[in-house]
Amino acid sequence: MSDQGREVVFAQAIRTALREEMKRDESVILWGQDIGVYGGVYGATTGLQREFGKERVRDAPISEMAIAGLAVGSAILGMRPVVEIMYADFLMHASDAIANQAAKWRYMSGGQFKVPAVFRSPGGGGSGYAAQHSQNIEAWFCHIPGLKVVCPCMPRDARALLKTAIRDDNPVVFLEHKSHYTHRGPMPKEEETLPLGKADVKRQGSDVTLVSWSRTLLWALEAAERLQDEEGVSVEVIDPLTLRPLDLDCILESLGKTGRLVIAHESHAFCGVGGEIIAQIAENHLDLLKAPPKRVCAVPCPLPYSEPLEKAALPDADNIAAAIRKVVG
Amino acid sequence: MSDQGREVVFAQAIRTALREEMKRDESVILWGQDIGVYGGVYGATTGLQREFGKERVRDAPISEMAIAGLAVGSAILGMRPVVEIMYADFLMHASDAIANQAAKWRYMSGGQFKVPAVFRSPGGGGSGYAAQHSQNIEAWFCHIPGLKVVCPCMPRDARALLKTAIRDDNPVVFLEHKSHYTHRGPMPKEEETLPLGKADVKRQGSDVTLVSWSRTLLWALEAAERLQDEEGVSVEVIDPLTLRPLDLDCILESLGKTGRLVIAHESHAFCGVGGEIIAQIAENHLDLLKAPPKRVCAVPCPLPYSEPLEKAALPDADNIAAAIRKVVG
Amino acid sequence: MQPERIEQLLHYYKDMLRIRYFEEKILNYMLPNKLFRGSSHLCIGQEAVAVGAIHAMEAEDYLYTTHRSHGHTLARGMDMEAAFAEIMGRTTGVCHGRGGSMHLADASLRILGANPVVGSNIPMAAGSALALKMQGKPGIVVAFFGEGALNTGACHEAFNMAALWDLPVVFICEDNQYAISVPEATAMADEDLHERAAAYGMEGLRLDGMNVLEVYEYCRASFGKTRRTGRPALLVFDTYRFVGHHTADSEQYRPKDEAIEVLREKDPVHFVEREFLEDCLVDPEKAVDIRLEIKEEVEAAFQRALNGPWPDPEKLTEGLWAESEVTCDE
Amino acid sequence: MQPERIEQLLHYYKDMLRIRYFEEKILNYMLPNKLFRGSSHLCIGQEAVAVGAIHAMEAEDYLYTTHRSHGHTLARGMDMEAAFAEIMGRTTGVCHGRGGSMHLADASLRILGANPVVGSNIPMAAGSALALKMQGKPGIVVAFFGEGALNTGACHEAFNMAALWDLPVVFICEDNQYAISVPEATAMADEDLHERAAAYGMEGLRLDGMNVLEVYEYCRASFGKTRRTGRPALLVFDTYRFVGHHTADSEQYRPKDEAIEVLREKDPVHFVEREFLEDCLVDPEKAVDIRLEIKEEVEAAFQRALNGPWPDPEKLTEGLWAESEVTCDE
Ligand SMILES: Cc1ncc(C[n+]2csc(CCOP(=O)(O)OP(=O)(O)O)c2C)c(N)n1
Ligand SMILES: Cc1ncc(C[n+]2csc(CCOP(=O)(O)OP(=O)(O)O)c2C)c(N)n1
Ligand SMILES: [Mg+2]
Ligand SMILES: [Mg+2]
Repeated sequence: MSDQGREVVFAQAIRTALREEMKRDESVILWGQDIGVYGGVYGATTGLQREFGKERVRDAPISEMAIAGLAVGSAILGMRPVVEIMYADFLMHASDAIANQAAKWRYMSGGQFKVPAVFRSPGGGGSGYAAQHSQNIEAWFCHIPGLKVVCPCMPRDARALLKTAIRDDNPVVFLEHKSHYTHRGPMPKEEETLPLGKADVKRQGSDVTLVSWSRTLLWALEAAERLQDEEGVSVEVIDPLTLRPLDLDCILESLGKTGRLVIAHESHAFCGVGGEIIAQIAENHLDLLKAPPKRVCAVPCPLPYSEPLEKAALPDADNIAAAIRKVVG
Repeated sequence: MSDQGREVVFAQAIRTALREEMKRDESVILWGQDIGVYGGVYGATTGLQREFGKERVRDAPISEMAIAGLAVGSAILGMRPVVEIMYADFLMHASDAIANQAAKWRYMSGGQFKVPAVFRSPGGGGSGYAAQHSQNIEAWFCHIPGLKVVCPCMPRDARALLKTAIRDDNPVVFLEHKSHYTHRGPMPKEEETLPLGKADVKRQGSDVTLVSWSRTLLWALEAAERLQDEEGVSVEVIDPLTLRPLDLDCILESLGKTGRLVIAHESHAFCGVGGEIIAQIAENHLDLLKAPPKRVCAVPCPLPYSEPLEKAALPDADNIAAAIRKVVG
Repeated sequence: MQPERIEQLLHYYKDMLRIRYFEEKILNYMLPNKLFRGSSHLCIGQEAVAVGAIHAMEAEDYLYTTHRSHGHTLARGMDMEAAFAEIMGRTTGVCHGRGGSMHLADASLRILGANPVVGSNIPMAAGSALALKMQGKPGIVVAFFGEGALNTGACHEAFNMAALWDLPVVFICEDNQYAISVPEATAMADEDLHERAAAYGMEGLRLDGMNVLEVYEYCRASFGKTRRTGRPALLVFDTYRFVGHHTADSEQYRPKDEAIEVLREKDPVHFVEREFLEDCLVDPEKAVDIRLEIKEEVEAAFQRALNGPWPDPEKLTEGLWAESEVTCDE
Repeated sequence: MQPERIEQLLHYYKDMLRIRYFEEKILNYMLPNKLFRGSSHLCIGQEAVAVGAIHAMEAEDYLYTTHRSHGHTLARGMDMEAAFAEIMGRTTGVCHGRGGSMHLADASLRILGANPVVGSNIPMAAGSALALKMQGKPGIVVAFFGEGALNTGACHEAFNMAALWDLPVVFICEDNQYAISVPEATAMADEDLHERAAAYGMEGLRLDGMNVLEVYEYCRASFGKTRRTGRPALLVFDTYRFVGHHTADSEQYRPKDEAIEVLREKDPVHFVEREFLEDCLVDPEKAVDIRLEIKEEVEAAFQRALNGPWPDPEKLTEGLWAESEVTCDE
């Protein structure tokens, strides 16, 4: 990537991608609850209805099954819907349309159809929305063949990946983080895209490989800085960006240097993506591991409301640093 | 367990558990599509409506959200609903009620309520029901704290575990296998229960630990026999029975002897329970592994209809034997 | 009857026979000989809805069907060999054996697919109608489903959105009185099924589904209206399935002679035959010839299908991913 | 007005004030001082529905509410300190800080919980009604939700099942005209919301929700009917929220003075005051006293709540599992 560009918040990066793709391609259309005048509860669609009209940017009823189901049907006939499910928890309502229909429609027909639909949704905790408005369920969609799953952290990546996701002819679940829309980062003026399925090394290092994504990547980077500064531990930080297809090669390459692995994510550990990465490595590259790998994930419990409890439930830089210390120790 | 008992089919074991619990406890009630006169599409409720009446055994509309949602609401007021979702694929429709409501209602209220509901559902392939009627999605529910997930294979276990699941004061997802209802096995006459969260060693062995569940356990046992007979490899076969809470100790104990691990399940590998087991072992018991572990799972693809394709997509005794050979080789 | 009308009726008659014989082949030959897997859902008794409705569609229109799809797909013109081959799981099947009986689809005929997840084709049909509308294309989308689907949340949500967004989609509910074993009255709080449309300010009609010409006329009128106004509609056709829910159904849930009686009185195929024969519109011998001809056509397609090769297990994942700059890991 | 009626009105007035002041405390003090997290959904403007409906319930009845729960829970008698403490996340909160504003629940008052997943409390309420029915217990279940919830599949499925199975549940839809920023007409294909009940042969009424006495009477009659017949019903109350959807709402979606105007004309609290004062039923000074008394009561509860201890992070998972012979791994 060339020029770093000006600082924008994450919501602005999403909005930029949507706007650019809508300008580029008439078939890109949006619907979701409160995405019109309101601009989305997190501002990711601000102004788009004004610019593109009420046909292309539609407020939807509280009907997640239909929001997602209509997306599938319109994609089959060549539209590129990008629908927003207001909270990732409610992807459960939409899960038949996404995981049973979108993911399988092409295959079941013997390859006759394409389903270029994008399902955007914010998950995540950290701001007191409690157990039913804070879940990270990327693992559910990663489990289903036929879906691509993207989980960006940096605004620049989010914009570039969302553009690719929209252009992709396969269904993509694009997961954002509700406490992260105001996170700032540079984003170049000129358009750019990133391929799905390629990880990015966010920080070079030689002692440990730390894999992290979505908002937790921030804590991962913080932990890495701190360990470098305070303890001289050199941490390489990898952001997979796309969780499925997963760029294992990038992780393996790093592991070839470090031999040590920590994975940090906010979603639950049990049957999560961190466990999958560890399992793939244990199965096929066990010799690369100089020490047992470690996961840092949410405590297995519905996310509580109260601040001290929520803090205790979620990973942070401290937990991650502690895990790294164990792995290098 | 004492007397082996007479041979019954799996459906009969389920039916026995339901019948015994309904006789024992008036609060046990059933609903689901076609469970009344029809006795369930796989015969697991045959005769129960005749015996217990139309109030306690109800045919339900094609309304999975409400089937599951009513179960949660009735359980909160002290009933013990055991609802049937006709195919596990449609658990997706019910997933808000199960994973967002049942799993969390107690915790979110600070422990005020109990949700003793059981969600029964048959998943699995092998009989040509194709991509939307064959999925195994135990991993989804295992991922959610607050749920217990049971996946039995042997009729005797199924009966004993379903009885415990019904008596459990927490929500339980009880997954059966559609191609397995006619599988025969011994079941004692006298009532018996098994605790949730305890695995069972189905076959003793000393060279490899093979973990498997649901119908795939049959292929695992077949592979184990064959390897013993033909190649003198001694395989210990473990059935976790409950996937969450997972009885890792049982697996570790076996691994302490064998140092080698193969996990076989019909569900997809990516973010599946097999990966979780490997990850837990890699994190905390890496030293036990004398060789890289291996998973044998469905090929990552929606399940095709055609027989040769479906066979190629699913694990069988050959795949499992091959994986074991690699691990001991 | 005018000659064109007789021609039309003959044409529908042939289509209905084709469906009937196709399914009788499944029931009487393929089932005992284990030539298909899973289950196959026959529409014997419901052919008039399929044929009448499908013929009221234009070439530019699209359709979605359900687990009970043979009538709709064959009436729309699906190649019988490809349909048989799909049900047998052959690579010559219309979905190359990936889908089977529950997933027949044919893009070239604008059959967007059979969806056996009850209710899930309803929002998809609304979405496809939205695509047509936004693309400024002519044409409507027709979604078929059973009365049981009216109880799904997906149906309700999609009805509201289709009516709200003025989508050119017609919902055709084939009320065959049962959802597997569950009679309508056991599953629906109210028996006036077409009234469910009223909740969304949508036109809802309840119609006889046993007379193919009437079905055609009703649909022609309704589709035309949707074409003109862009508004959705719900048509509930009263019909009946004479055979089990699927090929493994023991049917102990309905009186033993209920089906036989309805069959005697209302079989939509015999209905056409009576019109022909009683009114002497068609020479009885010609009618026999037609039946023979269609039977042979079905048999020939079946035999060709039987010769279709099995899919290559090496190509298991073929058709999963649409090409994009990056495809998946596996 | 009869003395009992005046007493009754006074009682409701106090409850409405309690809710109003409770929420004003959230809006005007807790919000700027960051004393709660996430979002809090106020029912300012909707108090008449909450108070009228809740008072029409018997002690034996149960209720479910939504993200907008303060009115229902306080009117039912939830301890204000415990409610405040919950919203502040203290261990003295009614859910020990696990739930927060969106999850108020109090088993002792038969408040089975607030469910902020729109529509999901509707099947749960039907399920609880089924439990009562099967246990032969008296009592009904009342489920509150907004008009936006009528568009959920869960609502539709549960309405059908409640009507089909004759469940003693009353569905109270508070139509405040918006679902967050989305006006009713943008989300509902038909504006006669109560008509949705007709699709299930269920009684559906549309009623004014701004006059607390009327709300009480309507609910009293409807609950009584459900109690007698065991049949469900849908009551749609026209109301309005004077403040944002939640405490972070910029409200740019509605005309700037719409709320002010409705407020001036229809504020349910002022409405009661006018009845009192204009008809000289209550001495104006006494009215002032009442307001002061309630304000102090709210303030005192708030102060006590502020002193509540924070939950112990060590006890994070407490309350997750109900004791059974085996609990979970973690
Ligand atoms: C969501 C869902 N739930 C349950 C089923 C199982 N199932 C298959 S067909 C059927 C009955 C469908 O009845 P109806 O809609 O009336 O169609 P018909 O079979 O009568 O044509 C059911 C319950 C399913 N396929 N999808
Ligand atoms: C299933 C679901 N979808 C979306 C949301 C986000 N959301 C929270 S409140 C709300 C609007 C609810 O409107 P309404 O039902 O009218 O109740 P009101 O807020 O007006 O009281 C929405 C869309 C949600 N909580 N649940
Ligand atoms: Mg039917
Ligand atoms: Mg509202």
